[in-house]
Amino acid sequence: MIDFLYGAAALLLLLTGLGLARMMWGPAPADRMMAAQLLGTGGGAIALLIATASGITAIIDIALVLALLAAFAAVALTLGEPGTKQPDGQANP
Amino acid sequence: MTLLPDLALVLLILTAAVWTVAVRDRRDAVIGFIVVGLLLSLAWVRLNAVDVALTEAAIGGGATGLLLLRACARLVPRPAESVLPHPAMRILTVLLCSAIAAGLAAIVLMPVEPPATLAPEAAASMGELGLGNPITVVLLAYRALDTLLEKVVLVLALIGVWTLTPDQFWGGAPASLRAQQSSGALTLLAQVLPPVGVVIGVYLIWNGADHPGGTFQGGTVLAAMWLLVMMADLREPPEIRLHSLRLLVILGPVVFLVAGFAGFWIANGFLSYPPAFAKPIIVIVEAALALSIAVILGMLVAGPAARAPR
Amino acid sequence: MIGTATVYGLCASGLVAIGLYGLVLHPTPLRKVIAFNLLGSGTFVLFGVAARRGGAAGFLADPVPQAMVITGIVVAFASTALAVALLLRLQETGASSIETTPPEQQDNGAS
Amino acid sequence: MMPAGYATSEGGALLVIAVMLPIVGMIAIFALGLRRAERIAFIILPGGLLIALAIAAEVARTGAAVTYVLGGWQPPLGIALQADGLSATLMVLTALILCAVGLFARGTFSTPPDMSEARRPMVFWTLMLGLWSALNTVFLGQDLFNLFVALEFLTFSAVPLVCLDGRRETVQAALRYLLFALIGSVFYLLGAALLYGAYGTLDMAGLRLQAHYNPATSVALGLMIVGLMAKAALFPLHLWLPPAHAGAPAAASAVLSALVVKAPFFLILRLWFDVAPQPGNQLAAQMLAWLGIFSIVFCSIIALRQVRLKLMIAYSTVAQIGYLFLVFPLVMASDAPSAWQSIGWTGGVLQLVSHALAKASMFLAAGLIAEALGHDRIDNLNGAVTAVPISVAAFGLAGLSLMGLPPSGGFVAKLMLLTAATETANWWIVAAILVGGILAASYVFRVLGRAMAAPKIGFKTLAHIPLHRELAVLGLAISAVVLGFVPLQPFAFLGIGRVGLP
Amino acid sequence: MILVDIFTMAAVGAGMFFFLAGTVGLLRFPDTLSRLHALTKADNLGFGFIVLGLLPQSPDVLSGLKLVVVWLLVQLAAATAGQLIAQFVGLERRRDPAA
Repeated sequence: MIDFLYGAAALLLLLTGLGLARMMWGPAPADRMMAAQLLGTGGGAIALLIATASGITAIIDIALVLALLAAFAAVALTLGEPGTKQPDGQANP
Repeated sequence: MTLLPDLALVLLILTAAVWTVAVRDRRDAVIGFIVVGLLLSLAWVRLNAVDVALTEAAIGGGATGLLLLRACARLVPRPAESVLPHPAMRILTVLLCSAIAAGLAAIVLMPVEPPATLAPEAAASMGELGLGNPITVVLLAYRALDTLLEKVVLVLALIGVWTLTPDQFWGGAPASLRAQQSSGALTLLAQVLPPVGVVIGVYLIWNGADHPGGTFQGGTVLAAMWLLVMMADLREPPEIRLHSLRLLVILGPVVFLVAGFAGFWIANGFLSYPPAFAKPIIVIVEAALALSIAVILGMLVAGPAARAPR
Repeated sequence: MIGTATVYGLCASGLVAIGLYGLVLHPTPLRKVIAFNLLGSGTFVLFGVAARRGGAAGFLADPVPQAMVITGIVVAFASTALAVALLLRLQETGASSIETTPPEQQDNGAS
Repeated sequence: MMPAGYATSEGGALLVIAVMLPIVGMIAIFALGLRRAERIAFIILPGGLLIALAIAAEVARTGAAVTYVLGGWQPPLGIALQADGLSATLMVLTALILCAVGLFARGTFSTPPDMSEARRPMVFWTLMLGLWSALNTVFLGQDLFNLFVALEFLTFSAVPLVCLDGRRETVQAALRYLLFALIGSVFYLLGAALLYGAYGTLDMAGLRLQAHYNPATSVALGLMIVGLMAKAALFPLHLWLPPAHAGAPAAASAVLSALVVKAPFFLILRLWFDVAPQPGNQLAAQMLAWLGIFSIVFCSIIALRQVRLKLMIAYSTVAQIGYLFLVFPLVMASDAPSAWQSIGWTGGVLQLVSHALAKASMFLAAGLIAEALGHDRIDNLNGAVTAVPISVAAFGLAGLSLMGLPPSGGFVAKLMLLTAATETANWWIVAAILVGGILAASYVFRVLGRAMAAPKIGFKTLAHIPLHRELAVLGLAISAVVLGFVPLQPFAFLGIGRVGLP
Repeated sequence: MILVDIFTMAAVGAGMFFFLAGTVGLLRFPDTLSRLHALTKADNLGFGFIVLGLLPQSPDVLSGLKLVVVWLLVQLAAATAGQLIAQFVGLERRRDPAA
């Protein structure tokens, strides 16, 4: 069982790693952000698998934090962009 | 055989890092950096450093990523980036970097036997304090001075950021963190997530005495929740002249200092704790520190004041 | 015999080299700051390797370097925040800054 | 693990107070500063000076280092603070300069009556106190990671001071300073990681007992020293310093040039003599000295060509830092029974102290001249002597130390270095000291010549400078001169508590 | 006991399958929005199945509870991030129709 879980974690790492190709190819920032997103959730899943396999329950907390902050980068991506209305109401060139 | 996953993870980290440095667009570089941070938190799990993994997950994925993406959004013109320096300079740098990497790798490949460690010493004295998490014990007892000074460094960093306030805005509020267009999804997230996040943050702080977690991880999660609320435009960043804000910033260092000086009377000197009360004192100090960290991190991301005080 | 720790030690060496390369060669401050963070991460992983190798007395890893890394990460974040604030301010002060004293004529290139 | 054996000594609590008192003041200003920033600072300043003097007195009285083990946790697990003769000297020096600078800044960074709090006073006084605590920690720390935190503490106090007035060049200078300092810190930390991996301790005394030459130790020390060199602005890593030190307000420049760059040098000294396996590496010592020689010659020439007074003084700082790095080969080649009894060591420390006093005085004098004349272009300094005579006199007196002319601390220091270099047949160093003196004389006299010249027609003073500010400047310059009357031999005090001495 | 392990293997395997599908979608689909769609769906299901599979293995109630919370948080994050990224794509398109 333990080997299976570790194996699953390794396989999942490989899968999310493949997702990194999308980060490099892009072409839009959104595509790259998706790869990061995949890594956030995939990383959480990997942490859960390792936590169960190793019996170190504290590793679940890492998944907890990763999941809690999973949407953060995506939110930050939509922060005031150049070329649009800035928060203070001054348009940028 | 069992090393293969580790090798794969290392390969991914290095690939993402190379891409981060090589990519042309600065925002892409930030995304690459966030990815490196996420992968690194897995690496820390493999290094059996769960506390560090938690810190990396909270900082790399959350706070630093947000800080850098916000910077990207505010840097208005996008000049032609990666103007390559002179080839000779590049070759020289490559040589220098390779030499340093080779030196480090060579040392890493020749581990000392038996491994150098302070783990036995750390374990031997833990019993006196009644805490279960050795890292918390190192941070708040054995090496409490480092932690205290580091918190002062955070306060100084905040003062440093505030120094950059234009004089006419001194005392006012930092620029809003609002996203460029309002979105129902974001508002919903900012309403649902913070209560959960606060519980998780408090859990990490409380749990940190005996299990992985602690002040900084919990404080960062709290800061992240506050920042989320600000990004969804449910709250504005506070004015930097506010007394309550200032008091929250110094709360942690002050409680730590008081506990430290109290050691002169109730134990044997600065930053020493009487064994019977060590745990409650440390938990109180941690709670105060976490609150201050949350406020400082939030204000560090928010930046210098950009509006005159009302 | 190469162990887990060694693999990450090599990872640390690589991160240090990549970060240093970016820090020295990137002309724009934001990219330098990102590279600095990579360099810092490499340094921290090196501490992690020492910690993992030093696991003893019932601890899977030596707690002392781990605590140092946590302190280091906090400091690195503070540095990043200050650097970002400085580079944003540098942009704001562009050409239209109101100068209280005569401009310095000496300006040794851009950072 | 060899026990390092620290024990809290009588008066050890003073060390804790020396580190914490400025922090308490800083926090108080931050929280309730509002209008009280200056008043709080003026409680802390004399208090800190008294503490530093008390520590020095304790070291002198007991003839041994004063030690404090924090929380009772024995290093290497815990952290100890220790003041030996050298640290006590530097702490007193720091306290004196900060008090003088405080006196100088009094009134200039006060909050205008119509505001509840202003940016500049709040930032200036909190950072100044932060700086003080950071410097004391650097001088007292015995643990390499604790010292890393102290160095970062120092950086975070110093960088914002550079861009206090918010002009573009100063922000740029601050950013560049920060980036250099960060590279330096990371290199230092890399070295610390390697040392921990090799020896399982970062306590200096523990390392001294265990360290031996192997690749890990050599690479670690090399990385740490290079990192500290970047922070100390040794040629060719000095590019950040001149714009940063010239851009800061005069009071801050004085502290940055006099004290802040000395902290990383102090750590190089400690790494070299207290951590590295002895005897040190001859090649490395020669390399450091050569970089010092380049600093002296190149930066003095650049200083000579500056148009603005503050930039000239800043380049002079880089040159004067160069002298400090001459110490390594001189001490190694000396036949004194221990490093601390060699004349090269004493000369180096005296150079550090006298440059600190002289340079602080010079920057402050330059600040007053700029305030009085409204600019600091060297070619237009005519009439400065009528506007701020005391400051010009202080500038001249401080200049003696830089040139190495008697009577001045700089003279004694350079004479000692020269003697040590001649004794050990380091002729390039002899040449560099002589050439550096001539170059320093040229740039100092260039300024004095202008400042003494008759004012142009229509000359008028822009600002009246209160006497206490000029006296603070003169006081520092006179201290630098008084150092010139110390005997030309190693002082026992500087050796107290050092390894290898009874 | 064996039954529980078989359940875990099956569920985790299913989860892996959906992650695989998500990754393939991310890599192979022609445009940003369809990639996003594939990713969010697959991610969610994949994570859900993995949590489902791990639940019976959790040593105590708190850990099990945390697993469920993690899953809920991932759901929320994926939904929000998906929407925000889609919005962002729309915004970029409007600004630069050529892209």
